[in-house]
Amino acid sequence: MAIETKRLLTTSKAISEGIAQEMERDPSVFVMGEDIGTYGGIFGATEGLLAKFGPDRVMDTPISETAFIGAAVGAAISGMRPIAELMFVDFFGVCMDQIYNHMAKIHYESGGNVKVPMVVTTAIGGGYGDGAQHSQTLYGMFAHLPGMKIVVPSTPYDAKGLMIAAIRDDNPVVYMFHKGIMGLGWMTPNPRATAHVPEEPYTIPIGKADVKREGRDLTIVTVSLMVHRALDAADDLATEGIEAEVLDLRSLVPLDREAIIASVMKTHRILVVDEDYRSFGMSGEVITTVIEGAFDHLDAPPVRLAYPDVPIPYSRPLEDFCLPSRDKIAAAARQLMGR
Amino acid sequence: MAIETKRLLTTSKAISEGIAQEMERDPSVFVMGEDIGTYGGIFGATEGLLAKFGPDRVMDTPISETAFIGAAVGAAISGMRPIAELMFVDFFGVCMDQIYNHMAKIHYESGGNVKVPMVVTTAIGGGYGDGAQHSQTLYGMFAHLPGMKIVVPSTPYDAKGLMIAAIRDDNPVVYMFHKGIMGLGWMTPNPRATAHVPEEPYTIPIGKADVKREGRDLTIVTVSLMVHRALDAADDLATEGIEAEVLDLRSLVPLDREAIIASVMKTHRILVVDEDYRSFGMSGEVITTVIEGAFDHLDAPPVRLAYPDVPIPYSRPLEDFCLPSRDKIAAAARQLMGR
Amino acid sequence: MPDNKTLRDMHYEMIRIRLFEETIQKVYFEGKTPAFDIAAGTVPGEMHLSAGQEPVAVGVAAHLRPSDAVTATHRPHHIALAHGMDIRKLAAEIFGKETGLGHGKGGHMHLFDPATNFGCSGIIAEGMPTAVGHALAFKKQGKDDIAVSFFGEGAANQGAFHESLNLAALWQLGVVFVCEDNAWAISVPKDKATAIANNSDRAAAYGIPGVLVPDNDPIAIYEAAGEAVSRARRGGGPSLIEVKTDRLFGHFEGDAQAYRTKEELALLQERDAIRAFERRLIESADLTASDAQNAWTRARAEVDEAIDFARSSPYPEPSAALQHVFA
Amino acid sequence: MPDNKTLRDMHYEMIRIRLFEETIQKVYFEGKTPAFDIAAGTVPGEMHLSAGQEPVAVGVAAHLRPSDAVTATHRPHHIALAHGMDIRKLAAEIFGKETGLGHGKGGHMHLFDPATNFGCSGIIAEGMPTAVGHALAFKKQGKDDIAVSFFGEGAANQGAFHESLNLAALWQLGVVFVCEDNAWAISVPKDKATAIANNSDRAAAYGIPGVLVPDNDPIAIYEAAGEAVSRARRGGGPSLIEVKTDRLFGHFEGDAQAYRTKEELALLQERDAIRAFERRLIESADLTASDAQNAWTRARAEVDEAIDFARSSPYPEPSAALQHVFA
Ligand SMILES: Cc1ncc(C[n+]2csc(CCOP(=O)(O)OP(=O)(O)O)c2C)c(N)n1
Ligand SMILES: Cc1ncc(C[n+]2csc(CCOP(=O)(O)OP(=O)(O)O)c2C)c(N)n1
Ligand SMILES: [Mg+2]
Ligand SMILES: [Mg+2]
Repeated sequence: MAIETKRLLTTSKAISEGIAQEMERDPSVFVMGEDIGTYGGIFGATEGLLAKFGPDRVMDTPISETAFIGAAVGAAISGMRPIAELMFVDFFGVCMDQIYNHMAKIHYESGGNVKVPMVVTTAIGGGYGDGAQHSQTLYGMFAHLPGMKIVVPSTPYDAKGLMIAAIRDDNPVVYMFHKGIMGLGWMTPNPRATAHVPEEPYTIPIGKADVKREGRDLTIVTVSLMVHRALDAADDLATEGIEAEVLDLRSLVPLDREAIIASVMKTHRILVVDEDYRSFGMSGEVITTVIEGAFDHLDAPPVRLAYPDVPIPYSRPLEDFCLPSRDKIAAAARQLMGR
Repeated sequence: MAIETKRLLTTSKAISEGIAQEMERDPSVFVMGEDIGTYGGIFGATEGLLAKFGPDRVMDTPISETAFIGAAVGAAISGMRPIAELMFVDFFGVCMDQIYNHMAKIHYESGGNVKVPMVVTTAIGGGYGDGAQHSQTLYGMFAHLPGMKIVVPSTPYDAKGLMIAAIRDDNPVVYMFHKGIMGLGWMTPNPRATAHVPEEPYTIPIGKADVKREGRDLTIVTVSLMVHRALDAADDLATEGIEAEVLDLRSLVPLDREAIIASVMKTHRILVVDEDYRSFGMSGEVITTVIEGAFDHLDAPPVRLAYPDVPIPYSRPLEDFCLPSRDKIAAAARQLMGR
Repeated sequence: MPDNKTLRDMHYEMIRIRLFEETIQKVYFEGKTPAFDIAAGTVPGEMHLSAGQEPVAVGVAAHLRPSDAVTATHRPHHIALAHGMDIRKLAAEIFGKETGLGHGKGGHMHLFDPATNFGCSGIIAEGMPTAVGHALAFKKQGKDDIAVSFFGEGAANQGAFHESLNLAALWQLGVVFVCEDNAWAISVPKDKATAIANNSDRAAAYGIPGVLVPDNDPIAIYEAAGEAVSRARRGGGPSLIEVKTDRLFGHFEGDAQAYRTKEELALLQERDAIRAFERRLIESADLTASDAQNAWTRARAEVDEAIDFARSSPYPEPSAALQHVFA
Repeated sequence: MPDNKTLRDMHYEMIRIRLFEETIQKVYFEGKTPAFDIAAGTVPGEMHLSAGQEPVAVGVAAHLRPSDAVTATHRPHHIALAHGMDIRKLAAEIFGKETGLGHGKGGHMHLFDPATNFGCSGIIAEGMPTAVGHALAFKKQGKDDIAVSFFGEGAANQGAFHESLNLAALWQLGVVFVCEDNAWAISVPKDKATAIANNSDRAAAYGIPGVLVPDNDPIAIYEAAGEAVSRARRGGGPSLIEVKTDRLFGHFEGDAQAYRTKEELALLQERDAIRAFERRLIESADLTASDAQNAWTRARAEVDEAIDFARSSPYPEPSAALQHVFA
């Protein structure tokens, strides 16, 4: 019997591998963005691509997000499949018109005649002291605006499969990677940010949630880095006899409402964990989905644990106070269980 | 006994009167924007101001929203109280960075040392065939982002009082007026868009919802033009013996959660009507608020009637299909009542 | 100098556009009198017509092929027609009909035509980056197609203008930027918005050619565009062309234009570029008076046929609103 | 030419900034070795230091009063200090302490100081419109205070640059725009981002003076800034100054700088503007060698005292995170 050694990759390497394989397969795929060439992307999502594919297909840009994301829209319409990186999601405000009024709407406005197959990649998330303009997640805000798919992976395996699916999708996809899931050497390590990733290309369907841990007592619905925090909390809860199911939405648009409802039908209790701002966002949408689909199956009112409605503070004790954490998740789960 | 003749004003005149009175009272108030001078604002919110106050205090701008809204931020920090008009909320994407990363965050980032007292006025809403880039409401998206108050008036009386309150507020306020509430001669008339407005200046506290109609059977929570649609529907429902309470939130930030809960405690049923996109927005937030505050008082699952998650279509039958209306509200209310 | 056929084509095309715009204007007011209600009538919403600006569209489009990409603004009809968009589909889209270019989903500010690689946007200057992207795609694909981006003088103060010109110049892309300077951005005159007199001078900020066409002359525009288009086609990079043109109507229909004097409006009518061009062609014997008359008649018929098509077409099914969010 | 006192002040100020940055660099790596973890240690988050760019800050700030508004970027320390920000409050903010400028809420990219009318932003070019607004307020208030906006050469390709310069020029506001051209935007060299060689040439697009200071010389900067500041103060409108300066460190701390050659980095060290300036002052007898030495000693003490203050200050209460959203 041969010993199978599994290939381990960080999430950032899984993403860049997915992009590289699509670039090999399809000459219409190319990448644009700030510092995505020599630097390999500030968060490593494009590492190695310049060396492999050269500057015509891996293009460093000026700090002109409106121009280059808009250029991606035009290139997509004219037959290319661009990937454009917005370095931090926090910068959306300088180029949102291209994203939500153009990239996301042209297919609809054209009555389906014009396709805009492109991916906007962007880094989200805080927890490392980067302050109010570099630490937001904002996926809830993007998901509110129709016409683009919103992908928010949590693991290396998902990241690669969802990236390949995003590139092959004929629709615009915003692919949001949390800095804390990337497995970067210089970020607080997250043990699950390095994991087995198959070498061959594969896709994960966009719009399907994934049960990252099964459980019978309550459902924890979340995305991205908070999946890991929830899994950690679930470990703690298990020692107390509470079995939490952890549902990773993986994408907010499409939102896998069936999966949310199915899990709640089983556990009868739901806790939503959200690193995005609390109000008018994901937490409310997930809870409302449950109310619409499983009201009569609830044994307790749904609960949310989210970032408070404050700009992200810089100082560590302040930021820690705001961020959902393993302990806060476990505490909220206990409360939901009436313990 | 003297006969009192009440002074009637359209909402747009009520707004411009509120601005004018504050400009008279406080020399630091001034107005900037595209076509707000000679033209008086595309939706009349600044009509008559140029003639009264001259071009130094009523400044037409280039089509440079980032520059002039950012200039308002700077001017506010340096002691002025600017009002900057973003002609349509749909254009936020060209200048959102100034709005949400600067206007909304500087006070917090400064630890409370720097104030940014300014108002961004902007037109929202559809229903008149203006297509995907000129018909959105988007208040849910703005309300998701912390640091700015979000005011969404529905009547001439509220509009004036809230405008004066917004100008006097030491915080940034986004003041969103629906084109359909303005009482413009050239927009489909809404009978309640002209109403009594006192001549003297007065304020309405930002963050207090208002019961626009009392009722015992269900609560309809909404804002802006949909308040009128809800009142119309409530008239229809009354003829069938259903007494709907219509709660006008008037602002989304602060959100008057107490008022929502108090009303639901009374009626035990809630319908949220929302012209903004359905998912990840106001409708989910209001329902979640009810779940958090009055779960055990509900006689039926909360229901929402919102704009579907599609870009706004141009053609009239398509747009009508999407927009909440008097009839759709009444139908949703009947369903909620189990009729 | 355009050859005789081109001159005659340009003449016809300008007339066709003018008649289309005048007809849409009439249709637009159907159901909106006596009380103007923007939501009422055959065609709701805002309506930005281009009468007076035909020379810019036809002077440039004369050099283009259908595979060249064109992006335009909230005021797109003249450019769409000159670039070859199907006039019936355009009319039907304006009517919100199922037979329209976007099956009624887009409307007059959101026209997307794969057949002529045309797109437009109601957001000022935000069509410009898209044009840069089309040109980028063509370069990658090894094509000599080019992209043309039309925009108003008001748009030249928007950030997207600056970023787009810099990017196109940096990457030496085949884009022709055409500024239609009609002196007004709604009610704001250019000198209240732009710190310098001529936007063509801004080309220096990007190291690209900047050409000013000081009057609304289709031939001068044709000449300037010809050079810019062939430079773009042969890989010589982008150019900026600025044309001083005229907006004969209000900013949108229903605009009382209190900000313009009667004299200004009268002057514009007087110097109407179509009539001037027609006179000139007749004088130079490029066209006979009866050919000229003929052009008006033919164009009238073509426009009427398109309007009839639009009028008699069915509306889309209401529930179709939920389709086409995703492919 | 600055007088002797000004020269000596500039000399001291450059040293104080350099020592501050070097000290912050050391502090930043506390708790981040052996394995670098951006979230760990005394000071978390990104850290953009300005060593090498001191001449720009001091050459301009020498002309300013505390009531003049200054906006800066993600790389703000040199400008903040040169404009007079309390060094202890700055240090404490970087440490995330209650005694910091923003009670720990802002951090090193978000410094707001009412005492010196200073603000900065981590969003490229987006501090520029704020500066325009400060100047607008001063004009309305009848003051002769001015606003200065610092930004990198990378920022000059962002839309906000264009809009801000046009608006300031149009309204003839008292703004001095100072472009710190350190040749790099993180890893992207200027010629891969900017279509022309000198951003000062872009002033022509707004009809304002554009001045190039081709080397990192505090005196040349002082001269250029003096003219721009006095023009702004007397109501003569905005100017654009571009300075070719040097970024001695990585873009942020922890940046391996694989994109720069060892030779380039060595060359920058060699031509260090502070040492060059010091030599020149000693040669011209504006400063004795022992005065120079003294300046380093004094500055060292001042910086150390500030760092001690920051270190010994308490953290804010965690729940203070919920305060100051609204006034
Ligand atoms: C970003 C943005 N700001 C404002 C508007 C509103 N608006 C529509 S047309 C227009 C004037 C445009 O002027 P110009 O670019 O000169 O084009 P013209 O109308 O003269 O053809 C304005 C301000 C808009 N559509 N988009
Ligand atoms: C709008 C925006 N895009 C991208 C970034 C990421 N970013 C931070 S600093 C930087 C480079 C800035 O270069 P430059 O303006 O030359 O300033 P320098 O760092 O050289 O001082 C970039 C791209 C940002 N902060 N904001
Ligand atoms: Mg114009
Ligand atoms: Mg730089």
